[in-house]
Formats: sequence, C-alpha cells, structure tokens
Amino acid sequence: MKNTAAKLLLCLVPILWQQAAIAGPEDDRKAFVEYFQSRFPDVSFAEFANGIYAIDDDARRQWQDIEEFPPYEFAIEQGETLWHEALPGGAQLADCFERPADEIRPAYPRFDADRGEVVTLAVAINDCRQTHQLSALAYDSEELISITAYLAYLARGKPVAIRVPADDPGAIAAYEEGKRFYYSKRGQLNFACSDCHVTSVGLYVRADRLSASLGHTTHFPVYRSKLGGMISLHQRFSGCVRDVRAKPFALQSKEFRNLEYFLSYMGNGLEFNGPGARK
Amino acid sequence: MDVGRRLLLKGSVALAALAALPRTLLAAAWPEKAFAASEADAAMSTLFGTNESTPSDRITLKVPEIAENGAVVPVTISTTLENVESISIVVRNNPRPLAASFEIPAGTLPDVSSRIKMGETSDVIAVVRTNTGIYSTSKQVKVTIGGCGG
Amino acid sequence: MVPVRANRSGALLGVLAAVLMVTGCTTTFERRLAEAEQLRLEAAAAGAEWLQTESLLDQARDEAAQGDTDAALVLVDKARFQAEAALRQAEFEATAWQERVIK
Amino acid sequence: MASKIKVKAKLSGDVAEIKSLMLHPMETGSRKDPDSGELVPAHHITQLTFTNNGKTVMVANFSTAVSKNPYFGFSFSGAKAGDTLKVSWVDNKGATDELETVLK
Repeated sequence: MKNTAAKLLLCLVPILWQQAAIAGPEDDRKAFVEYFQSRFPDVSFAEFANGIYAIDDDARRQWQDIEEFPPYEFAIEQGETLWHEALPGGAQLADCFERPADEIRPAYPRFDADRGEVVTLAVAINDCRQTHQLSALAYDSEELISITAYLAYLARGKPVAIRVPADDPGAIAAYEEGKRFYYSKRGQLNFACSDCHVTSVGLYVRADRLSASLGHTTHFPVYRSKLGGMISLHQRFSGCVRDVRAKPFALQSKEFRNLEYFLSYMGNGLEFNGPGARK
Repeated sequence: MDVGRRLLLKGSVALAALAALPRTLLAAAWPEKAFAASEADAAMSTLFGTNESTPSDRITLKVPEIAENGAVVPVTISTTLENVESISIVVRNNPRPLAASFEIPAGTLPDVSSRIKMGETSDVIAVVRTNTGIYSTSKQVKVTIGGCGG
Repeated sequence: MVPVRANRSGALLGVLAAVLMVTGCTTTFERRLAEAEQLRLEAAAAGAEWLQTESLLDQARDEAAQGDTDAALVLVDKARFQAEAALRQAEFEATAWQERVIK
Repeated sequence: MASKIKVKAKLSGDVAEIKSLMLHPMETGSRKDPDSGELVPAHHITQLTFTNNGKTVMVANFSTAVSKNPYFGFSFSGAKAGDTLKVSWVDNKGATDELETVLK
C-alpha cells in the first residue's frame, strides 16, 4: 500500500508542478478561448480552426466549393516531391527530424533552449538544408512553402499542443514577447492585432469580415485566391502589419516567430487543418 | 472537316498551330467572336444567333450572393431541361461578358461547375441551349472591394 | 550629392559654398534630413516604424537631388512627424498593451 | 514534364462525376506587371476536352474570365470501371497539356 501511494505521489508531483508552473500561458489561453466562445456561442470550439468560415455562412459555402478541389493540392504534391528528394550525400529532409513525418508539423513552433529562441517549421527545414550543404530557401519561396504544405497536410487532424516549458525562462519570455506584440498598437492606423481580431471580431472592414484569432495558425500555409498562390503564416502577419501602416518585420524575424509561438499556443486543443484556402 | 476549313481561312500561322493539336480538339471551334463581344446581348447573338432567351425555373444557378473574391467566384449550373446541347455562363458587366461555354454531348449530364472572375457586381446568367430553344436564369452576385483579406 | 560634384571643381565648390552660406537651404535640408533619419532609426529600433516613413525620406532625397528643396523639406517634415509619433506610440504601448489582454 | 492537370473521378452506377483542376495563369490581358508596369498579354486556356474511351464527353470553352488555375466539374453517364478518361487542354498560345486516368 505504502509503495503504491508513494508511486502515486511520485507521478502526481510532476503533474501538479507542471500545472502550477504553466498557469500563466494556460490562464491566458483559457480566457482567450472563453472570450471567443462567448462572442460566438453557436460556434463549436473545433470550428474556430476554420477561421472566418466558422462565423460567416455565405463565405463558408464559397470556401467549401473551393475545397471540393483546392488549388493547394498542387503545392502538397510539389512539397511531397521535395520532401523525398535526395540531399547532397544521399540524405533526405526527413532524416533531420527525429519523428514520423506526420508528427513534424505539430512539433513547431517550439522553444529551443540551446539557441534561446523560437524555432518554426520553416526555420527547421532551412536548418536541415544548411546542415546538408544546401543554401537556405527564401521564406516566401514556392519550394519552402510547398514543403510546409505537405507536412501540414500529413498532420491534419492532429491536435495543436504547443509547449511553453514552465522551467524555461527563455520560453516564457518568448511567449510573453509574442503576447506583447499581439496586443500592442502599431502603425499609422494605431491598431493592435487584438483591435481587429478580438475587439472587432466578426465586424466588417470595408467588405471583409474580421476573423477570430482563435485558430489563426492551424491552417497555414494557405492558397490565396487573390494572389493565385500559396502564402505562409508570416506573410499573412506581414500583410496585417502593412494593413495598419506599420513597417512589416522580416519573415521569420524574431518578432514574428514569437508572435507565432503565442498565437499557436492560444490554439492549443484545436486540430491542424492545413493547408487551407482563403480568399 | 468543315470546322477545319473555316479555320484554315484565318491564315497559315493559325494553321501551323492547329496542325500541332490533337485531332479531338478540332471537334468544335472555340467561339472566338462570341468571347470577344463586349456586350452580353452581342455575345448571345453571336453564340446562339439570337439574344432572346426564355426564362426557365428548370435551370438551377448556384452562385454566392456576395463574392468573397471577384477573382474566384464558384458557379454551378444544372438543369432538368431535356436534350441540352450547351450551357454557357454570361457575366453581364464583365468587359467580355461570355465567361465560358460548355458543349454537352448526349449522355453527358447538364450539370457543370467552375470558378470565374468578376470585375464588379453583376448579373450572372446561365444560358442553356436545348434542341428546342434557348433558356436562361440569372442571379446577381455582389463583388466588393476588400479591406484586409481581399 | 552636391559636394561630390563640387569636388570636381574648386571654383564650383567656392561658388556653392558661398551660395549655401547665403541661402542656408541645403545645409538646413541636410541637417533636417539627418534628424528625421535618426528619429526613424530610433522608431525602427523600438519595433515601431511606420510603413511610409522611409519612402518619404527617399522621396525627399529625390526632390532635393532635383533641386526642389522646398518640396524635399515638406517630405522630411512628414517623415519626422511619423517617426516622432511612432516613438510616442511605442512609449505609450510599453505598458498600455497590458490593458488589452483578454482576462 | 509531369502533367499539371489533376482529376478526381467518382463512379456511381454508370455515372462518372468528374472534377478537374489545372495549373494555368489565365492572364486576362488587362493586368499590369507590378514591376515593369507593362500589360501582361492574355494567356488562357481556350478549350478543355474530356474523352472517355475515345468518345468526347465534354468540350469546355473558356475565356480569360475563368479563374487562374481553373476548376471544372461535370458528370456523364455510360461510364464503367476500367474506362480511360482523357483530359486535355489547349491555350491561346498553342500550348497543351493532357492527362489520362482509368475510372475505378
């Protein structure tokens, strides 16, 4: 009996410790989810992964029509080819990742304690190329985005479970930086991300309805009908920053990686559903 | 090869291009003049010999009320009319109103879908030609200027 | 720009220097341009630079190169206003953002 | 080069439901190149043809108003498993692409 109790205690200690320690981000996340669910009581939690289509029926029908045969299928196909292409020395991209291909997308963004910064999937792919004597791909290149599209496709249906390790001050700082970015007003229009996607969610900006931030990161990269091509999450960030008339940060800049870290954590529990199709 | 002869008159450049094509593509000529028309009525007249069509509730035209993006507007047209020969999509306010025209051989169901571009808010007209005449139905699709997403 | 051209000819340099001393235009422009540029860099360092500040300064340089110093100064002032506003925005946001966090 | 056409076919009874997607810029001829400011010449698929075991089952005539990377779906009867469906297009510059698939 005593032995069992001791074992139980041993098991519980790390769990309790962990829960107490991640109270910061986890409290944030719960409040975040609650806010959007109270704004849209008819929308189920899982539906928020569908972005604006969770809350706009006419747009949703058009999206579903496009999803009948979405143009991003070409990107998935290209990504699959590139994923399996032999690197110099005969290795493949897959060899750099110590997990099955369908578990790679969900492993990012993650805080890398050794580097002291957030590593995203795009960065990890470029790291791998450079390890194998290849140049880094541009972060807006069709090749890199296609690879992320393929990995996103393999990860469909898996839950978002981003970790902000409570015992890693660097991770917490990166998360907090992302959070600060999200809530800070910037640019000539003096808008924060949250002004549009929290306070004014569901309202119109000219003809566009503002999407909920809950679920913003699950479906990237996306095929933009407007552009007739794929864009990454960071390109979308860049577009939003530009829209409020602030100078955008570089794709995969520390600012945007931290923002991705924070926003991804807010989406914990939703399912990955990328790549996506957007107007 | 009546069609081939007509095209031949357009000159040797076109002929050279056509010669390289698989023969099946010559089955029907691409209705160049109808596509070039800048008014919906003219496009219809060129394509069908008349711009008159009979409104029909046996045609189902599925289009959005407000296009998410004028560059990609999903359109589905189906009909319960019999002996359908072709289905065409006409966007009245586009600079070239005839967007597409689908030839329906016997055995093919009169049910087609595609995605089209719209420059501005406009009536979208589904035109069905059968062995008895020209029928149509139309719906307005609003095209708006986007804010951030568009 | 102007000094480079002037270096080619001592005489021209002398004439220009005299003109500049009399009008004060170009020196004023250069100084105000440098100030605005400095403020822009400070805003950028604060992660708060606005979208068009840099291009306003580029346009100002173009106008100045074409000899329209008045137009150039108007653009420099616009850029400076933006850079200062961006810095005030960043200063205010250093704490204000916390009020917006969903709780 | 691999075909830039994708086809999904679904047989229910003797009706084949066909969905197709193809990579093509579908330039209208009225768009300006953002860098050069010059008009980009029209470049679009003119005719998309489907044959099933050699029999033409659809001829779709496109203008520049069909969206970039066109989608086209339709259905035809008289199909059975094992039939060879061939999709091909030609554009206004004389370029072509084609894809063959066996109905299942």
